[in-house]
This record gives sequence, structure tokens and C-alpha cells, in this order.
Amino acid sequence: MALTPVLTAHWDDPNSFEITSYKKHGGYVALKNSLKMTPDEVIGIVKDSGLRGRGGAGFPTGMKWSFVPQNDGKAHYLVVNADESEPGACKDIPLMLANPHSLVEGIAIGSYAIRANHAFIYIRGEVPHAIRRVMNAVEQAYADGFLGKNIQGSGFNLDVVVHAGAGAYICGEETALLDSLEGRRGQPRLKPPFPAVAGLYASPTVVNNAETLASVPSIILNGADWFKSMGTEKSPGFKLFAVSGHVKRPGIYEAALGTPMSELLDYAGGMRKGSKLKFWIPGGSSVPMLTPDHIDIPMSYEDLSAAGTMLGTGTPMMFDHTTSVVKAVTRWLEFYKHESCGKCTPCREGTYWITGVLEKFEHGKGKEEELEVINDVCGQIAGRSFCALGDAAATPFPGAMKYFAEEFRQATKTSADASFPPSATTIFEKASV
Amino acid sequence: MAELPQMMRAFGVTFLSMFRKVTTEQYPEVKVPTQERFHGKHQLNRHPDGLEKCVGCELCAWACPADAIYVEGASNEEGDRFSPGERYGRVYQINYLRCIGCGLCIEACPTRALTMTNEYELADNSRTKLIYEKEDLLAPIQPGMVQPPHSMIDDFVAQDYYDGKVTGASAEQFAEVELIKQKNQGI
Amino acid sequence: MTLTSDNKQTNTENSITATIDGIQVQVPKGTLIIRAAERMGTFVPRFCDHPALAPVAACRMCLVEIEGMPKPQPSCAIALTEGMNVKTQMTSTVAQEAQAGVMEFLLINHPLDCPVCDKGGECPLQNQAMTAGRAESRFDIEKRTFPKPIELSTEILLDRERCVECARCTRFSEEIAGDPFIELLERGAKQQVGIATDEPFNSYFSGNTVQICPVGALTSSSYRFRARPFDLVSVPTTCEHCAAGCSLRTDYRRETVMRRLAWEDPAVNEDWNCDKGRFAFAYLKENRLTQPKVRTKNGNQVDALWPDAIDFAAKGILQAKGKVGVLLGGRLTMEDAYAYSKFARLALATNDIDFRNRVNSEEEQDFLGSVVAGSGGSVTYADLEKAQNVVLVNFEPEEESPIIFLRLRKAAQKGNLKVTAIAPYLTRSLEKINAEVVATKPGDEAKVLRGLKIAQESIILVGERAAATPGTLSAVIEIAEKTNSKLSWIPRRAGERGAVEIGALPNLLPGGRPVTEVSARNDVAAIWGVNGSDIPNKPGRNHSEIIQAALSGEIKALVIAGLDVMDAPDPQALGQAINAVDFVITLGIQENSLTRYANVSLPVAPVTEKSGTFINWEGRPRPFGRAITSTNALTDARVLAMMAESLGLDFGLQTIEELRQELSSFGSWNGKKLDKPSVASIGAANVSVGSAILSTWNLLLDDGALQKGEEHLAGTQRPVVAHLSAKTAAENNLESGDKVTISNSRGSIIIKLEIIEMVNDVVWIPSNNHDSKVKSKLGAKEGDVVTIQKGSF
Amino acid sequence: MSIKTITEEDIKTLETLAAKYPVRRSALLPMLHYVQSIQGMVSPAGIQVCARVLDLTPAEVAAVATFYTMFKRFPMGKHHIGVCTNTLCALLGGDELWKQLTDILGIGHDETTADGLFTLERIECQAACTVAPVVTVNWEFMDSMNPKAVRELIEKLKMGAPVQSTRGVQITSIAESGKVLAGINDGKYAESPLADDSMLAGLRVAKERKMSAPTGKGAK
Repeated sequence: MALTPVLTAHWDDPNSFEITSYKKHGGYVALKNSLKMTPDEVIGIVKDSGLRGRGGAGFPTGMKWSFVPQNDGKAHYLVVNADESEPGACKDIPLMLANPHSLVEGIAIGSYAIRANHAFIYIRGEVPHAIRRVMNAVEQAYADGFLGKNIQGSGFNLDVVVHAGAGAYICGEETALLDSLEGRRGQPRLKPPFPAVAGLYASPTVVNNAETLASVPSIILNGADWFKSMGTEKSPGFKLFAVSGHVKRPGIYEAALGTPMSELLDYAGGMRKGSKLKFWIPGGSSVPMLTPDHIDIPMSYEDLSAAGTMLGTGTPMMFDHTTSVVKAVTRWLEFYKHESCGKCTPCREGTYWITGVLEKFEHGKGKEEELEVINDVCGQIAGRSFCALGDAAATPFPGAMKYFAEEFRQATKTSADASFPPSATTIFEKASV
Repeated sequence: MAELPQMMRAFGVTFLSMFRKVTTEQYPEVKVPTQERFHGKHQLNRHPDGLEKCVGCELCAWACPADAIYVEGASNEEGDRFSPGERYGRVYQINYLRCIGCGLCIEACPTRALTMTNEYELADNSRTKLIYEKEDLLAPIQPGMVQPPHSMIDDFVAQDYYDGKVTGASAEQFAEVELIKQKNQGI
Repeated sequence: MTLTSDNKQTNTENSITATIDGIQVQVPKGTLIIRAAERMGTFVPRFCDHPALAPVAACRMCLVEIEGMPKPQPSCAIALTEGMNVKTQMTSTVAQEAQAGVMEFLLINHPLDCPVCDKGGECPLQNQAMTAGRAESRFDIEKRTFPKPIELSTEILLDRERCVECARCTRFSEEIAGDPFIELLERGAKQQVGIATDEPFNSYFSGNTVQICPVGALTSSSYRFRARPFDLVSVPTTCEHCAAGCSLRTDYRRETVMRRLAWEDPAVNEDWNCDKGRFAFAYLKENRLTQPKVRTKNGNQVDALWPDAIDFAAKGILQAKGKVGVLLGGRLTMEDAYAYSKFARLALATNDIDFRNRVNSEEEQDFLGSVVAGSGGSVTYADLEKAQNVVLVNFEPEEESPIIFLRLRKAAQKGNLKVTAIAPYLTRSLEKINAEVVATKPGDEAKVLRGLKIAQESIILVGERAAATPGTLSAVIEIAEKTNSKLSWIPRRAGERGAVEIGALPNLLPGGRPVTEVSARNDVAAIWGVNGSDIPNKPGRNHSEIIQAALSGEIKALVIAGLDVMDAPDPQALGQAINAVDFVITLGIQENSLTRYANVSLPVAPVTEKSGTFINWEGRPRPFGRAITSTNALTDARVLAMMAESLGLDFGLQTIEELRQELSSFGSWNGKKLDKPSVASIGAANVSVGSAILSTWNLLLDDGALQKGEEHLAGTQRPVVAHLSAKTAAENNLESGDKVTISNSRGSIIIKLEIIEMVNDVVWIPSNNHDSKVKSKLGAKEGDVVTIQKGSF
Repeated sequence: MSIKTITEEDIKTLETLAAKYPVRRSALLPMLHYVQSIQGMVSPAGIQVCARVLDLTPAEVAAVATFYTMFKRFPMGKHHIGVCTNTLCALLGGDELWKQLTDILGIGHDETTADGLFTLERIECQAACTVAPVVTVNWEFMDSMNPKAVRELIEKLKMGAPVQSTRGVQITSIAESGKVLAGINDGKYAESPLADDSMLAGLRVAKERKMSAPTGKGAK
């Protein structure tokens, strides 16, 4: 395996976010090629490539597109999920910063394929810098005739609106995102109907992750086989891996799916000096954690699934021996409590409860029998909540207990800060304090 | 005279009885205390600051097998508070013609507002007089209490009352009631 | 086991077979699991689910196990499909544990205040906590608390601690009432129901949210802490307010009505009622008359015994026999109205009887006699729900018959109903039923109707205000016939349709029989046990004519019953008429200005203290029994029977059974009906700057007599403003927010102006709110010309 | 602090935002961003205005405004300072920075300094984990912060000295970012450097180790 810069290939170009730079490196050719094909042919190529959603669930993109009913006389919509908020995930925003045109081109191709004349890019509101870049890219694409009326003389029209969220992790859930985009509270919708049948404004809608769409132009340009030549059989292609935590060089590493974590860690320069890996999470806090024993695991959908976790967003967080698992889990639960939309009982009340108890453990005041209670409560959320946020909230604790039960028992006596002094965990250079 | 010893024995019983303690009760001149847990007249208790414990929930009335209790609740308003929390018992009646002293009402009371005293003198020559009203049932104001209506102790919530955090009326409560008294006299 | 919506043969194409708890069930396609289970006797616990609301599956209480699905599924949101194998908590530990888990979650933050909670004793959370809850809580950290309660409106209170976030209330307000004034605010554990800072929950249907709240989070100010559910006696009743005919549940304790709830009636009010029907019953206690009173020679009113009062009254009217007018209100039960109808004809030998204590005309009389009386159920609620086209003429549904509004809204929400309203402007409630308004000046209705393209087989609903503008009702009949449309007349009061049916009108006898028809008179006479010639054969005087005749001395005595003087078309004239006649008998429940004028004032029973029947606008009888039995209040019919007896008549009608028996013997009238009216329209008045045509109607919540004593309800009245079009306002130099004086020779009303999009030259004001009292202050009606002027005098 | 009123001109802007969408209500979030940029908060009056423009009830707008954490119902200071205290940032130093900022500014979560200069907020994951710990100023990122840099940042902001975000624009005030979030392009997309070290980390290693994606047909 190796690093495979495709999306990131030209990020070192000082103007990589400008259309001139993008075009210089073959930008928008894929769109022109697509417009010469029928929409179904475009869907066919994406289907063949085996591209899977990069947002977390890993649903095959081509299949998703093909679910949209054709010639139903209704307006169709493409909605880009760029609400990247999962703790640990940080790949879509760098992508939109450095290479927004790949996304815009992907949108144009995707919209053409699903016969949508309206696309929306839903970007979380906390990142005005990324929003500026995407807004600019959209404007440049309009100016060059890649968006708007009669694109490149094909007769295909597409309007793209850049839409900012306003601080709600739940809007990363596709139906909640649609409600939010309709100007409502971002609470998930009852499925069915699925968005492909009745999504935005009750019309057929495809919701794709930003990275997914940005990967499409290269597939159209180079073909499905080229894409499949990277990665594994079930997880073809390249992916942005954002390695963070106690590593020497945290950052974006674009590599083929199935690249072992140990290899990615090597690219990232290994763990920081004098530290050793304690636990790691392959793709956002919503997927169960792993230990150093699992470091050689290939970063693919299927291999991680077999290991009892998930690829998720493909953004590994690496924590070293100075880290308090109790504190880490408590913070994640505080996050889920804060971000629970409140619609369903298990998630709303369960996160409130677990967080309250975990906070006692963080301060060394937990009672051992309460560990069993938290475990039960997690079980009462998992599989019973309205959407996946509840399931996600029920993940960190049982995952941590699997490997670090002793540390939780310790937390009935000693606070997290006493067991794991924060000064050791922080990454500040002495000089900067 | 074979019966003589028998007769003597019999007189012996009488004779010995002369020295036994008499069991006749000299009621009403002498009132003998009842057993500790005797089910006597009810009492509506107060919190240590004088606020009533009754919340007017009617559970006593519902529990009563003889339908002897009638309660009407009402809302505590600012400046017109009788109990901590939102609700108090505006009307509270026990009909002692009906009451069978079973004590189920006491068990039903969620705030320990209703208890039974050992008072057993519950007779009268008028039926209406045997319907006891709230003022007949309320526990008297003890030293340290002030007569409601008055506010709760500053910064306290109803839960603090139930948690037993109140030990007596505060200076503010005394002042408040005093002020109301003066105002009323002024008018 | 077969479960179908009715007893018709099951259509196998539209039904599916599945298994619930091992029992095979056959249900119509699309039946939700929770309903199917319920119909086979298994109650799956639920909070957010409500049969009238769209499923949301938010509370997760109703989770069940479905074979082949990895996770438990919400039974409230999943329809049963062919061959599905469902296991509820009865047979599945997965379902049982899932439900227990959700219950535990619901209780962690729920306060332990059941003893002081109004819902305690009838609370689904309480009940389900007993079946699915743990005995002891494992939750030992601090509960979420909120200050309690907060006022959503003067009538509705919210205790956020008790809320389980099921969103029934907010969904009801949005989906059913169309008044999204309450919403879920905040997020996650802080999520709570609330209102915007500057707009309270003043919906006419707000009370329903209290009823459907599955916990004690929503309570009403009027019932708060007044009684516990287990201490109430519940009886089914019919609402006495409007002509909708809602089924209600009246809860009373110790002979006092504590609250009223909507009683489910799928054919009429479904699960709902309006706030007036729910909360406006305090009048039952206000100024109740309990004792007959007679006026002595020295002019004082004194209490009298019943026999003396009856004798006195009988003597009084005997003196005036043939010169007695009978003025009734629109709120009598059919049985009582019938007694008046019979009493007028037999005891008073007159047809001078009219129940229309409101704007009325001869045209309307003929309309009622020819089109309404005896027409049965020409249009029903179900018809409205299925309708494609509905035309509203002088009828504002939400204000004048709110349950019709809900049905129209339900149909409009489904998207297949088009409502066209002949009205001066598009009101917010018309907007909520997606109505299209043909902006019309009062007086121009007939012209507009004739010029309108109305689809064949529409439904035309015409309100009582149509009587105010000559020619409107004639045009309505004409258009209905031309377009083959169904026509229905919507009165505002509960008793009006019944009064039409039993002939409490000068030209009608019971069953739509014209007084002028000899066979009609003979029919009636046979039942009454008299000769046909005993029944007067000439049409009598109507309300206005009776008053005129009283003023001119042609009428010497008045029998006035169930009538509020402020409702009269001209309260001033009514007052003068009462002064002018020699003898006045009033029958009513309350002491008021009328009873104080009476020579004999007789107390009668309010609806809660008698049995009776209201005929709703559909023509559907809505019988109800007596709720409160311990009072000795007499019905109007019983009092009349006593009076008739005192006059030596064989009147009958001593009991409600006897009355109903007699009423049922009338049967339908197949003879000649009254001629349909054909009155020419005179069109809207011409106005110049400084004047305008008056448009007005009664708002649902106003200062009506039956809403007295309920301050909390009054607090939710709509704002009192006048409406003008921008053009008319500009011509008169008026701006929004200005005070405008609306006046005529009689008096004036000063009111705040709000400029809206509406027909020019028309000023709209509410009929009976605060200072805007059209009848008593102006004595005017819709279509009259009034002066408009900036500011106050 | 007096709250600015919403002018007729602003309402016109709100109208143009609403007109951008096939269904006007979709513009509600952008509109609230705009209102907040004018008023420094979403006030009841702001809610009223949005409700009027979109023909909603104020309750419907309030329901949305209170759902999203970026909308504040109290007047914000000139600068909004966010400190990520989600797990990764917190452990890598966010907790320390938070403590430091509360000490320096003397305020806690969602509070504003008396001089009206700063509002402080504990924020959740900002999707910048590779540059943790992260502090935001008016939602512009200050990557890989440390206590010394935080001290300097606050001092500079207090003095009104220019501060450049590591990824975004030069700091002005919270009002500025609100307009961008409302969808109004301020054209400052190129004001910041292209990408930081973390973004280029992979590409650099690839170049160093001469790794690349397979060559495809490419753009011919």
C-alpha cells in the first residue's frame, strides 16, 4: 500500500482553491465528459467504481443515485453533506479549503446523473473560512459556465446554493440535515419515506458527503477500473485519512483504502517522542475504540467491521499512554448529550444520565456498581433510539470498558486528573506555556 | 356441712377482691391515657415554620373507605401562600359520624400532613358539629412558627421543606406576617 | 380473528394477514401495528402516538419485536404488512425490555409530584409506569428542574418538568388547528415546549392540548387544582354553544361542573372541541335564578311559590290572549322550543313566535321553511371532508362554527378541497383552509355569487348573516340549483336548527309544515288533539314585527325565553317593546336586565340540569341526558305545561319521554312546502369619503352571555381591531394603529385600526368584543353604512 | 449595550436571502445568521422580523433559533472566543486554554466581559483535530494554540491590533462572519494562506517517498 494523492495532489499549489489552478490540473474535464454521456451512463461508471460514501455509513454511491426515480416529473435535489462535526473527523473542511472545485465539479456531475437542477451545499456554520472558499468556487464555476443555465452547451441547468448550518451535530444525519435545510429544527425524520423518494421539499433527493462527491470527477476522468486498482475489493479507491492526536505529524494522509493503520501511523511520524499508543479510534468517536494490538488492521470498511468497529469517517485519533480513558469517554458523552436533538427518549434522557454518572467517575467519585448501570443504560439506548446518534452515544463506554475496565474501577477512588496529569497529556512545548 | 369449705372458698374470692385494684374508670373526671398508637382525632400538621403540610391532594379522601373526608385544593399564590409548593388544601373536612378510625388516610398521605392524635372525645349532640373543618384539624402554631399565609423561607424551594431542611420560621417570615398584621390593623 | 374498519365483507385485495403475538390477524392495508394490536386487545404503551396525528415515533415507548428486524421497532409508525410476525411486550422479552428501558428514561427526570398533579389518577405515564416501570429508580444524580408552571396563555399552563416531549400538543397545534403558536424550543435534554416571547398560545383549540397531553405538563387555569379525576363523575353531554353539536364529557363533583372535555365522536367532532365549548361553563353559576318572581301591584319583584307564579302568569297572558308575542333565543333544546311552538299556537292562539334573536328577515323565514326545515342531513361533516369544492357565503367557519373549520382544514390539508369564500377579506382562518376569497362588499353577495363560476356539485355553506343583506339567500338557492350543489345553512347557536324543525317561526309548524297549508294544520292538530281550525292559519309576526307591534300597541304581552337582550338585532328596540307592553313573562336561567323587567320571571334548567336534544347544522339530532340531577330546576317545557294546565288546556308534555314521543309522531311532511324566496338584491350601498359599509361578525370568543365568568378564557380573545383596505384608509386619512371612530346616528365605537388587504369602502369590526359592540352601540347590521373618522370625538 | 434595530434595508436583504431558495423557509438559518450579525444576538424582535418575512409564527422561528447553538439569545461581545473542549482538543491542551481564558477574561461559558469585548464559549469539535488544540475567534480558526499564543491573542484583540487567523481572514468582529454565514460573499476567500502543515503532511510524505496514485486516462 502507499499514499495515493488524488484529491490532495495539488494542495501545495499556492492557488489550489482557484479555478485556474484546478483547471490547469485537469479540472472540469470530467464534467464535460459526463455531459456527453447519458445520466445513466454516469451512474453506471460510479456504480462500477464501487465508490462508497465517505461520510461514515459507507453506502455505495452509485446505488444511492440509482434509487432516484426517473422521469417522475418532480424536481430532484442533490444535497451535499458538509456538516462535518463528528469528533475526530477533519477531512471535508480541509478539502473544501484547499480544493473546493473538486467538490463543485462532483456536484455538477452528480446532479446531472440524478437529473437534479438544484443542489445545496450544507456546510456547518462554524467554518466561515471554508464557506468563503466554496462560495468563491461556486461563483467561479458559474462564471466559467460550469454551473448555471445550459452548462457547456449541454442544455443541462444547475443552480448551486451554499448554505451554512448553525451549530448542530445532528444535522450530519441526512434527514435532520434536510429538515434543517428546509428551515426547521434539525431533527431526524421518520424513514420511510427515504430521501431518494421524498427528501428535500418532499422531492427525490440524494444526500452525499462532500468527500464522496469530490472523488467522483477523478473516477469519471480515469475510469472505474483505475479507481478499483486502489484499495480492496470491497473498499475500492483512495480516501482522505486525517490522523490526529499524539502523533508526531498530525495531518491529512490520502491513501488507498485498506492501508494498515500502522502504515498510516508511520507516515504521520509515529507517536510523539517518548510516548506509546494506548488506544485509537479509526473513524470518529461514534465507532468503538481499538488498542495497539489492532494497529496492523487494514483501514477498510470490511476489515474494521470484522474487528468490531467501523471505518466511520476514516479519521483516526491516536491517544498515548498519558491519556485518561475515563476523561476521554466522559467528554464524548458530554458531546452527545449536548448534541442530542431531544426528539427521542432514549437518546435525550440516556445521554443526560450517562454523562451525569460519568462526570462523577471523572472526579473519582463513581461507585463501582454504577459501571453496571451505565452499561445497562447504554444497552437501553443502542438500537432503540430514533437515529444513529443514540447508537453512537452508546458506543464509547462499552468500547472503553472492553479494554480499560480497570481504569474505570480506579476512577471510583482517584480522579482522572490525578491518575493522568493533564500536563503530561497536553502537547504544548514547554516554551509556549 | 360438706358445703361449708366450698362456701368459704367462694366468699374468699369476694374477700380477696376487696383488695384488688378497681378497674372502673372515673371518666370524665379522670382521663386515662390511651395506647400510644390509638387512632384518635386527626391532625393536619405544619412545617416547622408554620406552613401547612397538606397539599390538598385528596388521596386521604380517596383512601377513606367510609367517605368521611372531603378536600378541595387550591393554588398557592404569591402573597397568599399556605403550604410550600404549588397547591394547598383550601377546604378540609372530616366527618366523624362516618370516620371509622381505620387510619388508611394516614397511610395515603404523601406529605405526612395528616396524622392521628390520641384524642378520642369525639361526641356531640349536633351532626353538623361533627364535621370538622380545617381549622378544627390544623395543628396549633408552636413557638418558632408563624401563622400562614406567608412566603417560604428565602431561597428555599418546596423540596427543601420535604427534605427537612426547615427548622423554624425565619426572621423575614416573622417580619412579613407582622407587616400584614399592621396593614390590616391600619385598615 | 378478523379486524376490519366496518362489518362489510373484507376486501381481500385491500387487507393483509399478519401475526401479532402468535395470533393471526386480518387488517386493512396500511393499518399501523399499534392499532391492529389494540383492536385485538393488546394495548402497546405509547405517548407520542395519537390516532389523529401523523406518526413521529419519537417517544419510543411502543417498541415491539418484528421478526427479521435486528432492532425493536416503533409500532406506532410501521404498518402491518403481509406475513409480518410481530411480538409485543406480551410475548417478547425484547419488546418488554425495550419498553421498560424507555419508561425508566422517562421517569429519571420526571418529578414525583403526582399528588399535586392535575393529571394524577388519569395519567398515561402513571398507568404505564405501573405496568412497565421499575419499583425503584437507579437514577441518583440531580433531576432536571424548571420553574413551574409557566403561562402559555391565560388559559393554558405548562409544567416543563412533567413534559415527556411527545410533541402531541405542538403537532396538534400545527397539524389540526393550524395555530403553531407553541413549539418545541431548545435542544436535547433542555428541549421544552414554549411560545415566542411576544405571542401567547391564543388558539381557539388550545384546550385540546391539555386533553391529549399524556402527562400533567399542560393544565388549564380554570380546572387547575379544583378536583382530582377520581373524585369526578363523568357524563356524556352535548355542547350548548354553537351548531356544531360536539359530544362532550361533563365532569362534575358535588353538583358543580368542574370541567368539560371533548368526547370522541368520529361523525361529528372527532377527538376535538373548541375552547368555548370546553371552558365556557362558568355562566352556569353566575346570577342563577332559583326562585320564581312576580311583580306586585306596588311594582316590586318578590319571590313567589311556583303555583302562585304560574297562576299569575297564566292570568296575565289570558288577558292579552291573541295579542301575545313569543320571543325565543337560539339556545333552547328542540324539546323546549317545541313546547313554545305548541304553547303559542294552542294557549296563545298566535303564530307570533320567532326564535331568531338576531338579524333576520322574511326572506330568511321563507328560506328556512323551504330549504332547511325537514331537509334532514343534506350536508354532513363527512361530506365536507370528501368535498372537492366548498363555497362559503357570509360564513366565517372558525369564528362561527369551529368544528366545521377543523373539518374543512382537514380536507384542505389532504389537498383535494378548494374553498371559495364570499367575504370582505381573507381572514387568517380562511388562509388556514387554503381558501380563495372573492372580496365582496356586504350587499353585493348575490351579484358576486351570480357572477362566480361555481363547479357543479359543490357544497355551499351559508351563514346566518346572509339574512342581513336582501337577496343573498335567494341567490344562494338559485346558484345551488343551477350548479346541482348541496346547500347547507349554518346557524351560530345550538338551538336554532332544532327551532326551525319544530316550527318556532311565524310561518312554520313542526316538521317544516307551512301554517298556511290546511293539511299541515290538520296533521298537527291531530297530534295535539284539537281541531285544525284551532291553529291560527295566517303567518305570524317575526321578531322585528313583534317588537314593532308591541311598540304600536297591537301586542300587549310578551313571553320571552332563553334570550339575551344584547344578542337582539336591536337591543334598544327590544327594551322599548318590553316597556310598552302590559305583561312580560320571562323564562331563563339567569337574572338579568330582562328578568328584572318581567311581571313574572320563571327560572328554568340549564343544559346540565335537564335532558334534551340539539339539532346540529347537519340536521343531526344530538340528544343528551341530565348531568346534574339533584337540583329541582324545571325545563321550559315543564313550566309551559304547568302554565297550560293552569289555563285549562290538555297540553301534555309533562316529561321528556312524553315530549319525545309526541315529537316522533310528526313524521316527515310530504305536502307542499313554503315557496322558496325570490328577493331581488339591492346591492351594496354607495359610500363616499367619510363613510363605509359595515361588515361585522361575532368572534368565537367574545363578550357573549354564555362566556361570562371565565376570565382565563376571555384572556385568549383575539385582538379587537377594525379593518380597512389601504385605499379606503388613505382616502380617509387613516393609518394602521390609528384610533378610528365608527359611528351612526345611534352611537359610536372607537377602535384601533389595522390596514389589511380587503375590499374597498368596507370597514370590518368584531360584533361583540370589549368596546366594539355593534348591536348595542350602533344598532347596526352587516351592510349598513357607517361614518368613519380618525381619532375620537 | 443597546441592540441595533433591524432597518428596512435589512429586511430587503432578508427578502433576497429568502428568494434564493425554491421554498422560502429554507432561508431561515441564513436569515437568523444575518439578524445576529446586525444585532449581535437573535432578539425577540429579530425573530418577529424573520417570522414576518417568511409568513411563519414567531414560535416557529423561535423553535429553530433556539435549536442551534450558534444563535445566541443574549447580546454577544465584539469578539466571540470559542475553545474546543471536546475530547481530543481538551486532552491535547484545550482544557488548559479554557482555564486560562476564563482566568484572563474573568468570565465563563456563554458570558460576556463587562467591556463588551469578548464572549466566551466552550465549543464542541470543530473538525480541526489535526491542528488541536483549537481556539476560534469569531469562528475564524486559531490552530495549534498554546497558552502563550492565547495570551498574545487576547492582548492584541484588546489593543485592536491586527490578528490573522491561521486559516481564515484578519479578525474584525463577530458581525463579519455572520454575513458570510448568511450567504453573503465578502470576497475574502484568499486572505489567508492556502493550507497549513497538517493539510500538506500527507502530500509531503508522498513526494518525499515518491508515492503517487496510479496514472489513469486523465484529462486529455
